[in-house]
Amino acid sequence: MLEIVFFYIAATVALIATVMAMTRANAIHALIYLIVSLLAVAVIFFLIGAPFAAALEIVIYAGAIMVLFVFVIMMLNLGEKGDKQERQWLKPGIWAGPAILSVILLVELLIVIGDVNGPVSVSAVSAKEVGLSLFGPYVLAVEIAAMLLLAGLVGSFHLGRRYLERDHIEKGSSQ
Amino acid sequence: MDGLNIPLNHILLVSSLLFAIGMLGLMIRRNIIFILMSLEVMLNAAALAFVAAGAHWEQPDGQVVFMLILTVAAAEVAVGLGLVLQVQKRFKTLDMDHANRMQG
Amino acid sequence: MIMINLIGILLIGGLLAMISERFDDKMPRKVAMAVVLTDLLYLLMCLSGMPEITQLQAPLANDPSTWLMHFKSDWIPAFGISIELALDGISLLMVLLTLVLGAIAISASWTDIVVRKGFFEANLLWSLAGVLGVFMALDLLLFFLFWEVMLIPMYFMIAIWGHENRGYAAMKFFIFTQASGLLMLISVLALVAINHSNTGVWSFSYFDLLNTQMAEQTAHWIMLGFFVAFVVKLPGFPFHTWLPDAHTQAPTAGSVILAGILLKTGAYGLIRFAVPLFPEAALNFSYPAMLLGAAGVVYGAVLAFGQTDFKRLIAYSSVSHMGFVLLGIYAWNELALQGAVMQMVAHGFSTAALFMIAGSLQERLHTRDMRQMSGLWQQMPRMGAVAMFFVVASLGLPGLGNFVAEFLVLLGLFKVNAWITVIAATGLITGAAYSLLLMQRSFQGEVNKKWADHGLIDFGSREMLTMAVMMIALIVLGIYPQPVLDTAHPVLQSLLELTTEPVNTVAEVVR
Amino acid sequence: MNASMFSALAPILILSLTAVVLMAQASIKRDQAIASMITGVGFVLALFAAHYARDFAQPVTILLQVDHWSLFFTSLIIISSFVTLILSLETFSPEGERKEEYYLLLVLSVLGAVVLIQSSHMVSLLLGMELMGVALYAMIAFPEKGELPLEGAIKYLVLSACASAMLLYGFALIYAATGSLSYLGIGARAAEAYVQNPMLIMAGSAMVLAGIGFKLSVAPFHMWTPDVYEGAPTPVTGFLATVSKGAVFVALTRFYIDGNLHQYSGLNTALVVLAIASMLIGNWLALRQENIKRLLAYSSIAHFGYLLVVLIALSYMDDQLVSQSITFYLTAYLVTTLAAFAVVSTIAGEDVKRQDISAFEGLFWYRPLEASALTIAMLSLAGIPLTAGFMAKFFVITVGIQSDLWVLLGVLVLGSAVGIYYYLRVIFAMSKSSQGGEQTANKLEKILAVALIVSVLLLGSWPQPFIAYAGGL
Amino acid sequence: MSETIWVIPLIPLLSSVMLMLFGSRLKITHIGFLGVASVGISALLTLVLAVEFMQNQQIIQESLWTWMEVAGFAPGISFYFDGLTLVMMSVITGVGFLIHLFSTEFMEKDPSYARYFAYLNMFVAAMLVLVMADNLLLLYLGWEGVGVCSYLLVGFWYQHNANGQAARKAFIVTRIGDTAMALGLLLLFTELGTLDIQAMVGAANQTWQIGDSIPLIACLLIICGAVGKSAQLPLHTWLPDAMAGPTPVSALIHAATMVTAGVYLIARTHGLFLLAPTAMTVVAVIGIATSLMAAFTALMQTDIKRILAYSTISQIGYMFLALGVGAWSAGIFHLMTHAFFKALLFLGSGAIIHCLHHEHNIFKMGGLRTRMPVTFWSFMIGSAALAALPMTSGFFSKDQILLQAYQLPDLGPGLWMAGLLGALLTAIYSFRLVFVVFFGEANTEPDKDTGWRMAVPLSVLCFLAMIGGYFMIPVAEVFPASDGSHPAHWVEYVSISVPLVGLLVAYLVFFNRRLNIDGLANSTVGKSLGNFWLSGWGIDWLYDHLFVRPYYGLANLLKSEPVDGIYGLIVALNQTFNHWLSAAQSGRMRWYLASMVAGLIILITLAANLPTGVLQ
Repeated sequence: MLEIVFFYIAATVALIATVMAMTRANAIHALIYLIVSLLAVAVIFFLIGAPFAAALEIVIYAGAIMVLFVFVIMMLNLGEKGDKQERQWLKPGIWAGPAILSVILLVELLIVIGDVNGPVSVSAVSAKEVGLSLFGPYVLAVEIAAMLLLAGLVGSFHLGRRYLERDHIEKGSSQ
Repeated sequence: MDGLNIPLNHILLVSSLLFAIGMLGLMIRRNIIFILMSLEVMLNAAALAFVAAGAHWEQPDGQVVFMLILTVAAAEVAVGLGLVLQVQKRFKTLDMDHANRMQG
Repeated sequence: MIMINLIGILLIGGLLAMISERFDDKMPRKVAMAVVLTDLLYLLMCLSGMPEITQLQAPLANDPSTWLMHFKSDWIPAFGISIELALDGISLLMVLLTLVLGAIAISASWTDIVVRKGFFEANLLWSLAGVLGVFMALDLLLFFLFWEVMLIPMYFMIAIWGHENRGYAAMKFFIFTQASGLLMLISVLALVAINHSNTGVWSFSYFDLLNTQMAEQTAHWIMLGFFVAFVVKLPGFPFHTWLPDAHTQAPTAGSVILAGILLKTGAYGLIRFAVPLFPEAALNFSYPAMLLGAAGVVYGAVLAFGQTDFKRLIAYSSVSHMGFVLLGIYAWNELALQGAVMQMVAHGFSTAALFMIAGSLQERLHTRDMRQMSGLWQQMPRMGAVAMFFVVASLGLPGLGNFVAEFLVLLGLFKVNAWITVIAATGLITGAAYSLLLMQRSFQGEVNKKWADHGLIDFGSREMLTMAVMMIALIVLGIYPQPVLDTAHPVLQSLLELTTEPVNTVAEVVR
Repeated sequence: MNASMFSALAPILILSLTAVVLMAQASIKRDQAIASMITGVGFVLALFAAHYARDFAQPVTILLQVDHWSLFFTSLIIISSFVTLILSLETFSPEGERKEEYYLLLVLSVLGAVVLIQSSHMVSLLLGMELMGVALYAMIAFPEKGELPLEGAIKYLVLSACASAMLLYGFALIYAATGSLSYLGIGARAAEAYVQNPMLIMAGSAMVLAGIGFKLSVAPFHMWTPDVYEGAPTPVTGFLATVSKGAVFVALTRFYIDGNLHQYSGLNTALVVLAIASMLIGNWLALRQENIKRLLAYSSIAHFGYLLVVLIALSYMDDQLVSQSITFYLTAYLVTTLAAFAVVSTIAGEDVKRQDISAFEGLFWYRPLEASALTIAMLSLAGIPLTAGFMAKFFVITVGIQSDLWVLLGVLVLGSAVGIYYYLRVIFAMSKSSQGGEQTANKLEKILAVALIVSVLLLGSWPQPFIAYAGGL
Repeated sequence: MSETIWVIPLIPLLSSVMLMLFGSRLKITHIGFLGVASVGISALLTLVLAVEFMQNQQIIQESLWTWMEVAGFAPGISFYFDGLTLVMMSVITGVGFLIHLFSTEFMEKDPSYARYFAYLNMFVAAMLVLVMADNLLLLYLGWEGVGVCSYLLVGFWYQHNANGQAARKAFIVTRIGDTAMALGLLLLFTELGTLDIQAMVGAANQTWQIGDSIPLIACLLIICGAVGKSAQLPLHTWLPDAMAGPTPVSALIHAATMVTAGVYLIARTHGLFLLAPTAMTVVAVIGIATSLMAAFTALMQTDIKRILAYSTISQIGYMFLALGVGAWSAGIFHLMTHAFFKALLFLGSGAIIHCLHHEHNIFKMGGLRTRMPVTFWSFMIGSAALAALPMTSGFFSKDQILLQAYQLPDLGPGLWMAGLLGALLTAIYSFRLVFVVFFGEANTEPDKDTGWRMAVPLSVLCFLAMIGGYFMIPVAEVFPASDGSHPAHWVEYVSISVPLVGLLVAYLVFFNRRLNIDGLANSTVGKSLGNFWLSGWGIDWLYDHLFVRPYYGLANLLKSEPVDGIYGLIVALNQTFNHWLSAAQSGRMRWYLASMVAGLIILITLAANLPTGVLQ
């Protein structure tokens, strides 16, 4: 029973944190809320018998990927001015339409999901099992994922390098 | 761990709520950084659904997919943030509503 | 093989004409003329070795060997599509008309075209090749192919060498014909699909599809697809509105080919495909079709009367005249059908000539506005006399081809429906009204001072020769049309036999 | 994994190897000539590998399905990529430096496309799509100047990621319903799942459809298309229009067939709506478009609408003719579109002003070869006989008639009629009187244009060999 | 000769063709010679033929070739020759020859001399074909042929728009009748299976009973044709305007030959009309009504040619009356005598006009008696014949008509009385013309009297107008014999005396002015009535407002192509969609995202069939 209570608490935290993340004016604040949300989801993962996934969620998602965001936000140096603008942008007129759309979609999803029966697994899927299937039937997927990361790497390298170089050149010319 | 009987549809419910919130964020935010965050939320929602479904069927596949989603998210965000830098550089703003030079 | 050669000569000739421009500016037209005449001669030579056309028995009966010529070779066997060409009386008439008018069109464009002559003549020859294909193809897909492809060179002729509003006209022309062509394509494929489900065999061959069994409703819809495509091309009311623009804006040769030949492909399609393939459906539809025909006759005539543009007037007169063809076809008895065939031939000549006159005027006056003409006979008596001849031909003077055609149509139509005949017959009156108005406004009346010291040049010998060909043709058709009638007779006979039963019922229904 | 599996994977392996070699080459000596050469060689080898792999057709693990059909499309995609490669050679040359990444990205993107084509599992679908996509984002934003590429890239990235999220969520629902992630597994258990909870699997499929529909730029997921087409460098646009869309459609077809999804009327209705919307909206949008790249974008929307008709027909007839039709249509579309982009790339390049239709005026007279090529490409897109586009439309209509899809056929006719207008506008502009000659074209590109046009005409006028071949796949 | 009657129309035709092709290169004398000689030869041949016919009374049927043969419809280019044909041919070639001769002088100065003779010869050829045709289709060919020639000749001086207008009016108005006639042909062929006149009449008699409706309809349609060509009510309006052509043309076409083609047609197909008594009554009524209407109108005209034109209409009305009452040969007889004296009058007026520099108004003439004696005497004789003064040719023919009309049961006396009124009016207006033009004071000076080429035809026609009444026309075999009974003698006396009364009135009013009608003419009623008659009973006005203007209006209204408007609407619709959709391509990413989400919602709704799913 405790698990179920935990689950609901975690779910509530995740939802609230996400909502907060979506509505903050300050990017760093939003990011922290997002991390909270991710951590809450990790708890859920743990609760439904996916400890490995929970770990990865924390380590990679809340850790690595979010840090990327932090870096970029820091680089861009968004200040108070940015916050003000963000608040202006978040007027009801802007989000009314999208909100309606989202609610409709949500309702549809709820209707669809509503009939799903059955609990989640009784026994946890261990990290070993996951590892076995990753390097068993899914071995090609891992290889392709490597290629995917390579593409991401090369792409961001190309774009980011240009940014830095330009920055450098501009600075150089100004000196 | 006995008594672990969280209904699947409740987890899916949470994930769909996350998905919808992410989508809402996607639609209302003008700042590209927030847009990317919203995307992460959506991907995360999908990942949650996968893991839950995997748990439901007692298969490791759900978690495998979760890991691949992580990869995908990482790659996307990497390129996405690279683009953000460029956007800031060239447009001098992160407001995506300003990026509408092409239309019609 | 003869038929392939006929088309091939034109296609290659087009290329030659295009290339020849590199050597000499004036070469293309000569090459083009030579090519068309060669083609014509070749056909005549081949025909001289053929059995007498009129002695051929009814060339349907699922027996291609009774046709004058027949050629079949696989093309896309996966769908039973083949290169199947055949020639019978009606196609022969149309092919001859095409080649003769082709030569006339080249003559008409002799001095008219000043830029990119090579490409122009090439387009002209290619469109002729396409038309020949339409008249000879018996594989439905091949037919469709020629049907569509002949439009492209025509499009270019209008779009590149046309008059002030050419872009619009060319576009309208192309969209009308292509859109209706798509309907036909769907119809063709539907018919083939039905045949496929009946027999399990893919075939696009006319002979295989002739007796396809299908539900009445289905036949009706498929037939309508064909009907619309053909009637747009004909053009029948209310699908005619592309024609005035296209004809008006096209260069002279283009107008000649459009009016003289291209319109006939629609009529030919109706006779060859729309009715025989769906005898019952088509003839059950004959009443509305005839009403459309009659409406075209009247509407075209009234609109022609209201025009001030020389070519536009002729264009609307075509609408009116082709209305008779539609009437003739859907009256579906031999008299009316013969009339329709005659009208196709005679209208080809009379309208081509009028367009050529219009082109000559445009070349000399740089306008087609009749309000700026008047009294041109004074300065160009020969052109005036020629114009008078073709004007009276187009108003249906007995002794000229158009009369024979219209009278036969009316005669056949009268048997089927007297009231529609009466409506159509008013076309004779309104036809006189606009024809004479044309004459009055351009050649008669007070001499317009504007042209008095313009040094207008009358028709020269080339033009007179061209005109003479058409005049003689019309006179011969008018007083001794029998060769044409005899050529078409066996074909029409067999077509009628194919549909003997429904005709009576239709006649009863319509009455 | 055994040797024959490796043989079956030969194209993918060679492409991956090419990527690795390119990496290595970049780290040793940066030289774009060598890089392009390596890429070209890689493509050629991959092409041979695709041919070689035909003898080893088999499912490779649960992720990939290597069979003749997918190998055919693999070859086609590689050929298209090769064309893109040739077109790219000139594209960034004024800027010159550091183009090696571009080739690497190109190879990776092609790799993604090939994975996508051969995918038989949700995971490979996702990875293929993402690999192709992520590489494409960078390719679109590759030019160092100008705002349009960047804008295009960011739009494509965000929207595409959103679509991926939808797709993922859809698969999650399907997974929740069926417990399977491979197409065949879904197909096998769909019926049972449908009985238990019809809405779940259908909603999941719909979300997957939305995600895939985005990549195909099917209405109403088409909005990004013109902007990205216009913003991207022209060769990349060509790549996007051909390789990316073709591969995704192949994957969709396989998912749809293996997943037995054509049995469900609800999904079919959804597809019908997509098809109708695409045919109409695509053509209407293109109607008065002045920028030729945007025009081609809109035209591609319409074309995928036509293609969906074939997919819909799957519900009503056996799949032999349907898959043949898809093969033919995609091939014709790819070849024609490539031809169009080849000309647009040589004539207009990256200059937005020269992408205006009015900039093509008089092309017939000073660059007849390119103009003829573009004319034929336009006619083919419009579906005029003797071109590949006509035969493609022939297939669509045949299939549509056999399945009694009269409403769709009606819309198809309507759309095509509208389509004629804007295709002709391009041709008409070219036939206007010229403003005088301009630069001469690259020889390689000329040969390319001729080759593509010849294949367009061959497919249209003598399609029998290809039909027979496609029938045997 | 009897084997080659086809030569007779061929010669003028050939001459016409030659003049058309080479006319511009020939000398004037050669042109004149060619034009006159061709008709002369035809006339001679006709004469030979006439002599032969008088001897053996043999009907000739001759077929050249089958015009067309379609499904049993096989009209030939074939000729039929009997007494009726002979009469017509004699008139056409004989009078035609004289008028050609007259024209050589009349048209001497005209630059388009060759064109004139080409047209005129062609007309003769067509007219001959018309009367010699064996079947109705060939007749129709001639019928339309003369129509076109008439059009060409009326509009001969095309430089004036009014002439062109008149020519078109002539053609189109007659075309209305022609079209109805063509419908009649269609009906006859459809019902009887042939258009050969003799065979058709035979078949008709076998198929139908007297009083059946189909022959009635057929006859009415044929009447329409005849009415159009012969300028009878209600299609007469073209003839006065047709006077715009050269005067010899008016003499030949619009007096002597073409306008009587309608009479010929009805006479030729009388076998049909006998089956439809109602149609005959219609003919008679049309005839007498036209006759009176035209006579009243002629009374008020001041243009010399218009007087003659209305007189022609009026006289043809008599012929129709004759046909309508079954006095076939009287009608034809009047046709012939009318040809003589009306041609004479027209040529006379032509001579006046020629010599007075194209003066048409009779009140600007006067006193020409002494200065143009030849013309004066021609006019005297012509007018006498027209007025049917005793012993002139007109007297014999008109008298026969009136007497036979009287004998018709029921309507007879009424028709007779109306005919008498017409005769009275005829006498008045014809002598009004003579008195005003030739007597009184001279208002203009003619430069000369006629030359020989004008004088000879005038003299010959004078002679014919005098003695024409004694000719015996060989039509006894053609028409059914009349019963030969005669009405009471007083009827005859009244008929004879009425023209004399008319002459007297004209004399009193216009010559010595004893009878002053100014008061009457100037009264309100008189004035409006006079104007009414002057305008030809306002029929032109009526038609103008009833048909011509509405048609112009319609043509103007439709000029902008309402049908194209529908397509325009389709285009506009497409453009609107394009506009809306283009506006949706705003370039804003959030909007694009929203559309994707909306699309997703739609897809899920459709695929999962949510509405029903939820309800369940």
